[in-house]
Amino acid sequence: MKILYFAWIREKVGCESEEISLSEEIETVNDLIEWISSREPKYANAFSDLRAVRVAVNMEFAQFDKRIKNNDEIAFFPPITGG
Amino acid sequence: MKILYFAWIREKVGCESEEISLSEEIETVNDLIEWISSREPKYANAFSDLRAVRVAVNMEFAQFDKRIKNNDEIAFFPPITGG
Amino acid sequence: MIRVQHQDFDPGKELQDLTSNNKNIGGLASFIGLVREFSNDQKLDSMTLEHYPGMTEKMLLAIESQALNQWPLDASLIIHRYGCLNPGDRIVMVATASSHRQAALESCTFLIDWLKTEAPFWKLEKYKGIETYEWVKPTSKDTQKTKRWKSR
Amino acid sequence: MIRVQHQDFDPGKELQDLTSNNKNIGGLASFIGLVREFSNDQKLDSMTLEHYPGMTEKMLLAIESQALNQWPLDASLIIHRYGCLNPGDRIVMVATASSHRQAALESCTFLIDWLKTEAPFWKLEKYKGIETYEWVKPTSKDTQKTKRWKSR
Repeated sequence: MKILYFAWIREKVGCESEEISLSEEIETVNDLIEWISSREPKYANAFSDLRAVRVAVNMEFAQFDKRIKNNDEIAFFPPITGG
Repeated sequence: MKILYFAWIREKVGCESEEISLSEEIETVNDLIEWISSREPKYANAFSDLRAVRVAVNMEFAQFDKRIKNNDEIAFFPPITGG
Repeated sequence: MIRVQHQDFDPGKELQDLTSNNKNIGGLASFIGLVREFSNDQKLDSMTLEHYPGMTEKMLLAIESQALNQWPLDASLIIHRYGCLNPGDRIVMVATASSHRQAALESCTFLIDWLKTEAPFWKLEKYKGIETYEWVKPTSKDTQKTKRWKSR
Repeated sequence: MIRVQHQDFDPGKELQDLTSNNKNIGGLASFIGLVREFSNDQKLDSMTLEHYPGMTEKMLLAIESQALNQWPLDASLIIHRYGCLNPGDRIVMVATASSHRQAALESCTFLIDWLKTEAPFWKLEKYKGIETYEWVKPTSKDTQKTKRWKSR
Protein backbone atom coordinates (compact mmCIF):
# COMPACT_ATOMS: atom_id res chain seq x y z
CA MET A 1 0.00 0.00 0.00
CA LYS A 2 1.28 3.44 -0.93
CA ILE A 3 0.70 6.20 1.59
CA LEU A 4 1.17 9.84 0.63
CA TYR A 5 1.40 12.87 2.91
CA PHE A 6 0.89 16.49 1.86
CA ALA A 7 1.41 19.98 3.23
CA TRP A 8 1.89 20.26 7.00
CA ILE A 9 1.06 16.59 7.48
CA ARG A 10 4.01 15.76 5.23
CA GLU A 11 6.15 18.15 7.27
CA LYS A 12 5.11 16.57 10.57
CA VAL A 13 5.66 12.97 9.50
CA GLY A 14 8.86 13.98 7.72
CA CYS A 15 8.33 12.13 4.45
CA GLU A 16 6.30 12.44 1.28
CA SER A 17 5.31 8.83 0.87
CA GLU A 18 5.93 5.35 2.11
CA GLU A 19 5.12 1.79 1.12
CA ILE A 20 3.63 -0.48 3.73
CA SER A 21 2.19 -3.95 3.77
CA LEU A 22 -1.25 -3.95 5.27
CA SER A 23 -1.80 -6.34 8.16
CA GLU A 24 -5.15 -8.06 8.25
CA GLU A 25 -6.61 -6.23 11.20
CA ILE A 26 -6.44 -2.92 9.30
CA GLU A 27 -9.74 -2.75 7.45
CA THR A 28 -10.57 0.97 7.26
CA VAL A 29 -8.82 4.33 6.99
CA ASN A 30 -9.47 4.76 10.71
CA ASP A 31 -7.61 1.53 11.45
CA LEU A 32 -4.74 2.71 9.26
CA ILE A 33 -4.50 6.07 11.07
CA GLU A 34 -4.47 4.28 14.42
CA TRP A 35 -1.71 1.97 13.26
CA ILE A 36 0.36 4.82 11.76
CA SER A 37 -0.02 6.93 14.90
CA SER A 38 1.15 4.04 17.09
CA ARG A 39 4.49 3.85 15.29
CA GLU A 40 6.19 7.06 16.41
CA PRO A 41 5.26 10.27 18.22
CA LYS A 42 5.70 12.35 15.03
CA TYR A 43 2.93 10.34 13.38
CA ALA A 44 0.72 10.58 16.45
CA ASN A 45 1.33 14.31 16.39
CA ALA A 46 0.38 14.63 12.70
CA PHE A 47 -2.88 12.78 13.30
CA SER A 48 -3.68 14.24 16.71
CA ASP A 49 -6.56 16.40 15.41
CA LEU A 50 -8.49 14.48 12.80
CA ARG A 51 -10.81 17.43 12.14
CA ALA A 52 -7.84 18.94 10.28
CA VAL A 53 -7.08 15.81 8.27
CA ARG A 54 -8.61 14.73 4.97
CA VAL A 55 -8.06 11.46 3.15
CA ALA A 56 -8.20 10.29 -0.45
CA VAL A 57 -8.32 6.63 -1.41
CA ASN A 58 -7.08 6.01 -4.94
CA MET A 59 -7.32 9.75 -5.65
CA GLU A 60 -10.94 10.02 -4.49
CA PHE A 61 -11.93 11.88 -1.34
CA ALA A 62 -13.08 9.37 1.25
CA GLN A 63 -14.50 9.12 4.75
CA PHE A 64 -12.44 7.68 7.60
CA ASP A 65 -14.65 4.60 7.73
CA LYS A 66 -13.83 3.75 4.12
CA ARG A 67 -12.63 0.16 3.73
CA ILE A 68 -9.19 -0.16 2.19
CA LYS A 69 -7.25 -2.84 0.36
CA ASN A 70 -3.54 -3.60 0.14
CA ASN A 71 -3.06 -2.15 -3.34
CA ASP A 72 -4.84 1.13 -2.60
CA GLU A 73 -3.11 4.48 -2.70
CA ILE A 74 -3.98 6.42 0.44
CA ALA A 75 -3.24 10.13 0.75
CA PHE A 76 -3.49 12.25 3.89
CA PHE A 77 -3.63 16.03 3.68
CA PRO A 78 -5.13 19.11 5.34
CA PRO A 79 -8.35 20.62 3.99
CA ILE A 80 -7.53 21.94 0.53
CA THR A 81 -7.12 25.67 0.17
CA GLY A 82 -7.81 25.82 -3.54
CA GLY A 83 -5.74 27.40 -6.27
CA MET B 1 -27.98 72.89 -35.89
CA LYS B 2 -26.15 69.75 -36.87
CA ILE B 3 -28.27 66.74 -37.77
CA LEU B 4 -26.74 63.27 -38.01
CA TYR B 5 -28.26 60.13 -39.51
CA PHE B 6 -27.10 56.58 -38.85
CA ALA B 7 -27.62 53.07 -40.22
CA TRP B 8 -30.68 52.57 -42.44
CA ILE B 9 -31.97 56.07 -41.66
CA ARG B 10 -28.73 57.42 -43.12
CA GLU B 11 -29.23 55.18 -46.15
CA LYS B 12 -32.79 56.35 -46.67
CA VAL B 13 -32.08 60.08 -46.37
CA GLY B 14 -28.92 59.64 -48.43
CA CYS B 15 -26.52 61.62 -46.27
CA GLU B 16 -24.61 61.31 -43.00
CA SER B 17 -25.18 64.79 -41.68
CA GLU B 18 -26.42 68.23 -42.53
CA GLU B 19 -26.37 71.71 -41.07
CA ILE B 20 -29.66 73.56 -40.82
CA SER B 21 -30.78 76.81 -39.31
CA LEU B 22 -33.68 76.26 -36.99
CA SER B 23 -36.76 78.35 -37.72
CA GLU B 24 -38.60 79.61 -34.67
CA GLU B 25 -41.65 77.40 -34.93
CA ILE B 26 -39.47 74.27 -34.44
CA GLU B 27 -39.36 73.81 -30.67
CA THR B 28 -39.12 70.03 -30.15
CA VAL B 29 -37.63 66.96 -31.80
CA ASN B 30 -41.15 66.17 -33.02
CA ASP B 31 -41.37 69.55 -34.76
CA LEU B 32 -37.97 68.92 -36.34
CA ILE B 33 -38.99 65.49 -37.65
CA GLU B 34 -42.16 67.00 -39.12
CA TRP B 35 -40.17 69.73 -40.82
CA ILE B 36 -37.51 67.29 -42.15
CA SER B 37 -40.20 64.91 -43.45
CA SER B 38 -41.95 67.74 -45.30
CA ARG B 39 -38.88 68.49 -47.37
CA GLU B 40 -38.64 65.44 -49.65
CA PRO B 41 -40.27 62.00 -49.93
CA LYS B 42 -36.99 60.27 -48.98
CA TYR B 43 -37.09 62.03 -45.60
CA ALA B 44 -40.77 61.28 -45.13
CA ASN B 45 -39.94 57.66 -45.93
CA ALA B 46 -37.10 57.51 -43.38
CA PHE B 47 -39.37 58.87 -40.66
CA SER B 48 -42.57 57.08 -41.67
CA ASP B 49 -42.48 54.68 -38.69
CA LEU B 50 -41.29 56.52 -35.61
CA ARG B 51 -41.41 53.37 -33.49
CA ALA B 52 -38.22 52.38 -35.33
CA VAL B 53 -36.50 55.74 -34.81
CA ARG B 54 -34.43 56.87 -31.84
CA VAL B 55 -33.01 60.31 -31.21
CA ALA B 56 -30.06 61.72 -29.30
CA VAL B 57 -29.73 65.40 -28.45
CA ASN B 58 -26.14 66.42 -27.80
CA MET B 59 -25.16 62.76 -27.55
CA GLU B 60 -27.80 61.93 -24.95
CA PHE B 61 -30.78 59.72 -25.73
CA ALA B 62 -33.90 61.88 -25.76
CA GLN B 63 -37.68 61.67 -26.13
CA PHE B 64 -39.41 63.14 -29.17
CA ASP B 65 -40.95 65.89 -27.06
CA LYS B 66 -37.49 67.11 -26.00
CA ARG B 67 -37.07 70.87 -26.59
CA ILE B 68 -34.16 71.72 -28.85
CA LYS B 69 -32.00 74.79 -29.50
CA ASN B 70 -30.21 76.02 -32.60
CA ASN B 71 -26.74 74.91 -31.48
CA ASP B 72 -27.81 71.39 -30.51
CA GLU B 73 -26.49 68.28 -32.25
CA ILE B 74 -29.39 66.00 -33.12
CA ALA B 75 -28.85 62.41 -34.21
CA PHE B 76 -31.45 60.04 -35.63
CA PHE B 77 -30.84 56.31 -35.70
CA PRO B 78 -32.59 52.95 -35.41
CA PRO B 79 -32.69 51.14 -32.06
CA ILE B 80 -29.11 50.21 -31.24
CA THR B 81 -28.12 46.61 -31.73
CA GLY B 82 -25.17 46.65 -29.38
CA GLY B 83 -21.62 45.55 -30.03
CA MET C 1 -9.70 52.89 -20.01
CA ILE C 2 -11.87 52.79 -23.09
CA ARG C 3 -10.91 52.65 -26.76
CA VAL C 4 -13.14 52.76 -29.83
CA GLN C 5 -11.10 51.85 -32.86
CA HIS C 6 -11.21 50.11 -36.21
CA GLN C 7 -7.91 48.27 -35.88
CA ASP C 8 -7.49 44.94 -34.15
CA PHE C 9 -5.90 44.54 -30.73
CA ASP C 10 -3.70 42.01 -28.96
CA PRO C 11 -5.59 40.51 -26.00
CA GLY C 12 -2.44 39.13 -24.35
CA LYS C 13 -0.75 42.51 -24.44
CA GLU C 14 -3.87 44.28 -23.16
CA LEU C 15 -4.17 41.91 -20.21
CA GLN C 16 -0.48 42.29 -19.44
CA ASP C 17 -0.65 46.10 -19.53
CA LEU C 18 -3.69 46.14 -17.28
CA THR C 19 -1.99 44.33 -14.39
CA SER C 20 1.71 45.08 -14.87
CA ASN C 21 1.96 47.88 -12.31
CA ASN C 22 -0.16 46.49 -9.54
CA LYS C 23 0.87 43.40 -7.60
CA ASN C 24 -2.24 43.51 -5.48
CA ILE C 25 -4.50 42.38 -8.28
CA GLY C 26 -5.66 38.88 -7.50
CA GLY C 27 -8.03 38.33 -10.38
CA LEU C 28 -8.34 39.45 -13.95
CA ALA C 29 -11.58 38.64 -15.73
CA SER C 30 -12.00 39.23 -19.42
CA PHE C 31 -14.39 38.67 -22.24
CA ILE C 32 -13.66 38.81 -25.95
CA GLY C 33 -16.50 38.97 -28.45
CA LEU C 34 -15.88 37.53 -31.90
CA VAL C 35 -17.75 37.69 -35.20
CA ARG C 36 -19.57 34.41 -35.70
CA GLU C 37 -19.58 32.80 -39.12
CA PHE C 38 -23.24 31.88 -39.03
CA SER C 39 -25.97 34.39 -38.32
CA ASN C 40 -29.67 33.66 -38.69
CA ASP C 41 -28.68 30.35 -40.30
CA GLN C 42 -26.90 32.20 -43.06
CA LYS C 43 -23.17 32.18 -43.70
CA LEU C 44 -21.79 35.60 -42.95
CA ASP C 45 -19.55 37.33 -45.44
CA SER C 46 -18.88 40.39 -43.32
CA MET C 47 -20.36 42.50 -40.56
CA THR C 48 -20.08 46.26 -40.55
CA LEU C 49 -20.42 48.03 -37.23
CA GLU C 50 -21.54 51.63 -37.58
CA HIS C 51 -21.30 53.87 -34.55
CA TYR C 52 -21.81 57.46 -33.47
CA PRO C 53 -18.31 58.83 -32.87
CA GLY C 54 -18.25 60.89 -29.73
CA MET C 55 -21.43 59.47 -28.27
CA THR C 56 -19.96 55.96 -28.24
CA GLU C 57 -16.91 57.07 -26.26
CA LYS C 58 -19.10 59.12 -23.92
CA MET C 59 -21.40 56.18 -23.17
CA LEU C 60 -18.52 53.73 -22.77
CA LEU C 61 -16.80 56.05 -20.29
CA ALA C 62 -20.07 56.40 -18.38
CA ILE C 63 -20.65 52.66 -18.08
CA GLU C 64 -17.02 52.03 -17.14
CA SER C 65 -17.31 54.66 -14.46
CA GLN C 66 -20.49 53.01 -13.17
CA ALA C 67 -18.66 49.67 -12.91
CA LEU C 68 -15.76 51.33 -11.09
CA ASN C 69 -18.24 52.76 -8.58
CA GLN C 70 -20.13 49.53 -8.13
CA TRP C 71 -17.20 47.15 -7.66
CA PRO C 72 -13.77 47.49 -6.02
CA LEU C 73 -11.74 47.40 -9.24
CA ASP C 74 -8.06 48.13 -9.65
CA ALA C 75 -8.22 48.46 -13.42
CA SER C 76 -10.67 48.13 -16.27
CA LEU C 77 -10.55 48.14 -20.02
CA ILE C 78 -13.12 48.32 -22.78
CA ILE C 79 -12.04 48.08 -26.40
CA HIS C 80 -14.69 48.19 -29.09
CA ARG C 81 -14.02 47.98 -32.82
CA TYR C 82 -16.11 49.47 -35.60
CA GLY C 83 -16.11 49.17 -39.37
CA CYS C 84 -16.09 46.09 -41.56
CA LEU C 85 -15.23 42.86 -39.76
CA ASN C 86 -15.06 39.24 -40.94
CA PRO C 87 -16.01 35.96 -39.28
CA GLY C 88 -13.51 35.10 -36.55
CA ASP C 89 -12.48 38.74 -36.04
CA ARG C 90 -12.44 40.23 -32.57
CA ILE C 91 -15.18 42.83 -32.00
CA VAL C 92 -14.95 43.76 -28.38
CA MET C 93 -12.88 43.12 -25.29
CA VAL C 94 -13.70 43.81 -21.67
CA ALA C 95 -11.25 43.22 -18.86
CA THR C 96 -11.58 43.98 -15.18
CA ALA C 97 -9.00 43.51 -12.45
CA SER C 98 -9.56 43.38 -8.74
CA SER C 99 -8.09 41.97 -5.57
CA HIS C 100 -11.38 40.04 -5.33
CA ARG C 101 -12.24 37.59 -8.06
CA GLN C 102 -15.99 37.99 -7.63
CA ALA C 103 -15.72 41.74 -8.25
CA ALA C 104 -13.72 41.13 -11.40
CA LEU C 105 -16.09 38.45 -12.71
CA GLU C 106 -19.31 40.32 -11.92
CA SER C 107 -18.17 43.64 -13.33
CA CYS C 108 -16.89 41.95 -16.49
CA THR C 109 -20.28 40.30 -17.00
CA PHE C 110 -22.05 43.58 -16.25
CA LEU C 111 -19.97 45.49 -18.81
CA ILE C 112 -20.26 42.97 -21.63
CA ASP C 113 -24.02 42.59 -21.06
CA TRP C 114 -24.30 46.35 -21.37
CA LEU C 115 -22.04 46.58 -24.41
CA LYS C 116 -23.89 43.83 -26.24
CA THR C 117 -27.24 45.57 -25.78
CA GLU C 118 -26.84 49.26 -25.00
CA ALA C 119 -23.69 50.38 -26.78
CA PRO C 120 -24.54 52.74 -29.65
CA PHE C 121 -23.64 50.48 -32.54
CA TRP C 122 -25.63 49.32 -35.54
CA LYS C 123 -24.77 46.09 -37.28
CA LEU C 124 -25.00 45.54 -41.01
CA GLU C 125 -24.64 41.91 -42.04
CA LYS C 126 -23.70 40.72 -45.51
CA TYR C 127 -24.18 37.05 -46.30
CA LYS C 128 -22.24 34.75 -48.61
CA GLY C 129 -23.84 34.26 -52.00
CA ILE C 130 -26.44 37.00 -51.58
CA GLU C 131 -26.23 40.54 -52.89
CA THR C 132 -28.49 42.04 -50.24
CA TYR C 133 -27.55 42.90 -46.71
CA GLU C 134 -29.44 43.33 -43.50
CA TRP C 135 -29.45 45.77 -40.60
CA VAL C 136 -29.60 43.61 -37.49
CA LYS C 137 -32.58 44.16 -35.21
CA PRO C 138 -32.12 44.24 -31.45
CA THR C 139 -33.28 41.10 -29.65
CA SER C 140 -35.54 41.37 -26.64
CA LYS C 141 -33.56 38.58 -24.94
CA ASP C 142 -30.46 40.73 -24.83
CA THR C 143 -32.29 43.76 -23.52
CA GLN C 144 -33.63 41.72 -20.64
CA LYS C 145 -30.13 40.75 -19.57
CA THR C 146 -29.21 44.37 -19.14
CA LYS C 147 -32.43 45.02 -17.22
CA ARG C 148 -31.36 42.36 -14.74
CA TRP C 149 -28.39 44.55 -13.81
CA LYS C 150 -30.46 47.74 -13.64
CA SER C 151 -32.85 46.28 -11.11
CA ARG C 152 -30.09 45.35 -8.67
CA MET D 1 -8.11 20.89 -22.00
CA ILE D 2 -6.39 20.96 -18.63
CA ARG D 3 -2.77 21.50 -17.74
CA VAL D 4 -1.08 21.33 -14.35
CA GLN D 5 2.42 22.73 -14.63
CA HIS D 6 5.08 24.70 -12.83
CA GLN D 7 6.07 26.91 -15.74
CA ASP D 8 4.32 30.14 -16.65
CA PHE D 9 2.00 30.44 -19.63
CA ASP D 10 1.14 33.11 -22.21
CA PRO D 11 -2.54 34.12 -21.83
CA GLY D 12 -2.70 35.76 -25.26
CA LYS D 13 -1.42 32.63 -26.99
CA GLU D 14 -3.74 30.39 -24.96
CA LEU D 15 -6.79 32.47 -25.91
CA GLN D 16 -5.72 32.52 -29.55
CA ASP D 17 -5.22 28.73 -29.66
CA LEU D 18 -8.60 28.14 -28.04
CA THR D 19 -10.59 29.91 -30.76
CA SER D 20 -8.38 29.68 -33.84
CA ASN D 21 -10.14 26.73 -35.48
CA ASN D 22 -13.74 27.64 -34.83
CA LYS D 23 -15.37 30.68 -36.40
CA ASN D 24 -18.64 30.01 -34.67
CA ILE D 25 -17.36 31.06 -31.29
CA GLY D 26 -19.03 34.32 -30.37
CA GLY D 27 -17.66 34.77 -26.90
CA LEU D 28 -14.52 33.90 -25.02
CA ALA D 29 -14.55 34.42 -21.28
CA SER D 30 -11.44 34.07 -19.21
CA PHE D 31 -10.11 34.54 -15.74
CA ILE D 32 -6.51 34.78 -14.64
CA GLY D 33 -5.60 34.45 -10.99
CA LEU D 34 -2.46 36.22 -9.80
CA VAL D 35 -0.40 36.07 -6.61
CA ARG D 36 -1.23 39.14 -4.51
CA GLU D 37 1.57 40.98 -2.78
CA PHE D 38 -0.32 41.41 0.47
CA SER D 39 -1.87 38.53 2.33
CA ASN D 40 -3.35 38.83 5.82
CA ASP D 41 -1.90 42.37 5.95
CA GLN D 42 1.59 40.94 5.55
CA LYS D 43 3.86 41.49 2.59
CA LEU D 44 4.27 38.22 0.76
CA ASP D 45 7.70 36.99 -0.19
CA SER D 46 6.54 33.87 -1.99
CA MET D 47 3.72 31.40 -2.16
CA THR D 48 4.30 27.71 -2.69
CA LEU D 49 1.47 25.65 -4.11
CA GLU D 50 1.72 21.99 -3.22
CA HIS D 51 -0.55 19.56 -5.03
CA TYR D 52 -1.29 15.87 -5.38
CA PRO D 53 -0.02 14.91 -8.84
CA GLY D 54 -2.49 12.64 -10.53
CA MET D 55 -5.42 13.53 -8.31
CA THR D 56 -5.22 17.18 -9.35
CA GLU D 57 -5.40 16.32 -13.04
CA LYS D 58 -8.21 13.85 -12.38
CA MET D 59 -10.29 16.40 -10.49
CA LEU D 60 -9.64 19.15 -13.03
CA LEU D 61 -10.72 16.87 -15.88
CA ALA D 62 -13.87 15.98 -13.94
CA ILE D 63 -14.88 19.58 -13.27
CA GLU D 64 -14.12 20.59 -16.86
CA SER D 65 -16.27 17.74 -18.07
CA GLN D 66 -19.07 18.89 -15.75
CA ALA D 67 -18.89 22.40 -17.23
CA LEU D 68 -18.94 20.98 -20.76
CA ASN D 69 -22.10 19.06 -19.88
CA GLN D 70 -23.79 21.99 -18.18
CA TRP D 71 -23.14 24.69 -20.79
CA PRO D 72 -22.96 24.64 -24.61
CA LEU D 73 -19.22 25.24 -24.86
CA ASP D 74 -17.06 25.01 -27.97
CA ALA D 75 -13.79 24.95 -26.05
CA SER D 76 -12.44 25.20 -22.55
CA LEU D 77 -9.09 25.49 -20.89
CA ILE D 78 -7.83 25.19 -17.33
CA ILE D 79 -4.18 25.84 -16.56
CA HIS D 80 -3.01 25.61 -12.97
CA ARG D 81 0.53 26.19 -11.79
CA TYR D 82 2.20 24.65 -8.77
CA GLY D 83 5.48 25.25 -6.95
CA CYS D 84 7.02 28.47 -5.71
CA LEU D 85 5.41 31.64 -7.07
CA ASN D 86 6.06 35.32 -6.38
CA PRO D 87 3.74 38.31 -6.08
CA GLY D 88 2.38 39.28 -9.49
CA ASP D 89 2.89 35.77 -10.90
CA ARG D 90 0.05 34.05 -12.70
CA ILE D 91 -1.37 31.06 -10.76
CA VAL D 92 -4.34 29.91 -12.75
CA MET D 93 -6.17 30.56 -15.98
CA VAL D 94 -9.64 29.49 -17.00
CA ALA D 95 -11.06 30.17 -20.45
CA THR D 96 -14.37 29.10 -21.94
CA ALA D 97 -15.62 29.68 -25.46
CA SER D 98 -19.16 29.45 -26.71
CA SER D 99 -21.42 30.79 -29.39
CA HIS D 100 -23.41 32.26 -26.48
CA ARG D 101 -21.72 34.79 -24.23
CA GLN D 102 -23.79 33.88 -21.18
CA ALA D 103 -22.64 30.25 -21.40
CA ALA D 104 -19.02 31.36 -21.62
CA LEU D 105 -19.31 33.80 -18.72
CA GLU D 106 -21.25 31.50 -16.41
CA SER D 107 -19.05 28.46 -17.00
CA CYS D 108 -15.90 30.52 -16.51
CA THR D 109 -17.22 31.77 -13.17
CA PHE D 110 -18.27 28.25 -12.21
CA LEU D 111 -14.83 26.83 -12.98
CA ILE D 112 -12.81 29.49 -11.20
CA ASP D 113 -15.09 29.34 -8.15
CA TRP D 114 -14.47 25.61 -8.03
CA LEU D 115 -10.72 25.91 -8.61
CA LYS D 116 -10.32 28.53 -5.90
CA THR D 117 -12.04 26.36 -3.32
CA GLU D 118 -12.07 22.69 -4.33
CA ALA D 119 -8.92 22.12 -6.33
CA PRO D 120 -6.47 19.89 -4.42
CA PHE D 121 -3.82 22.48 -3.67
CA TRP D 122 -2.24 23.60 -0.42
CA LYS D 123 -0.74 27.02 -0.11
CA LEU D 124 2.35 27.83 1.90
CA GLU D 125 2.96 31.54 2.35
CA LYS D 126 6.30 33.12 3.25
CA TYR D 127 6.30 36.74 4.32
CA LYS D 128 8.93 39.42 3.89
CA GLY D 129 11.12 39.97 6.93
CA ILE D 130 9.91 36.88 8.80
CA GLU D 131 11.59 33.51 8.95
CA THR D 132 8.41 31.56 9.60
CA TYR D 133 5.85 30.57 7.03
CA GLU D 134 2.21 29.65 7.14
CA TRP D 135 -0.01 27.00 5.60
CA VAL D 136 -3.10 28.89 4.41
CA LYS D 137 -6.40 27.78 5.90
CA PRO D 138 -9.49 27.47 3.72
CA THR D 139 -11.99 30.30 4.11
CA SER D 140 -15.65 29.53 4.68
CA LYS D 141 -16.57 32.41 2.35
CA ASP D 142 -15.01 30.66 -0.61
CA THR D 143 -16.61 27.35 0.17
CA GLN D 144 -20.02 28.99 0.17
CA LYS D 145 -19.48 30.30 -3.35
CA THR D 146 -18.98 26.79 -4.63
CA LYS D 147 -22.07 25.62 -2.76
CA ARG D 148 -24.09 28.20 -4.68
CA TRP D 149 -23.27 26.33 -7.89
CA LYS D 150 -23.96 22.91 -6.41
CA SER D 151 -27.49 23.86 -5.39
CA ARG D 152 -28.49 24.94 -8.88
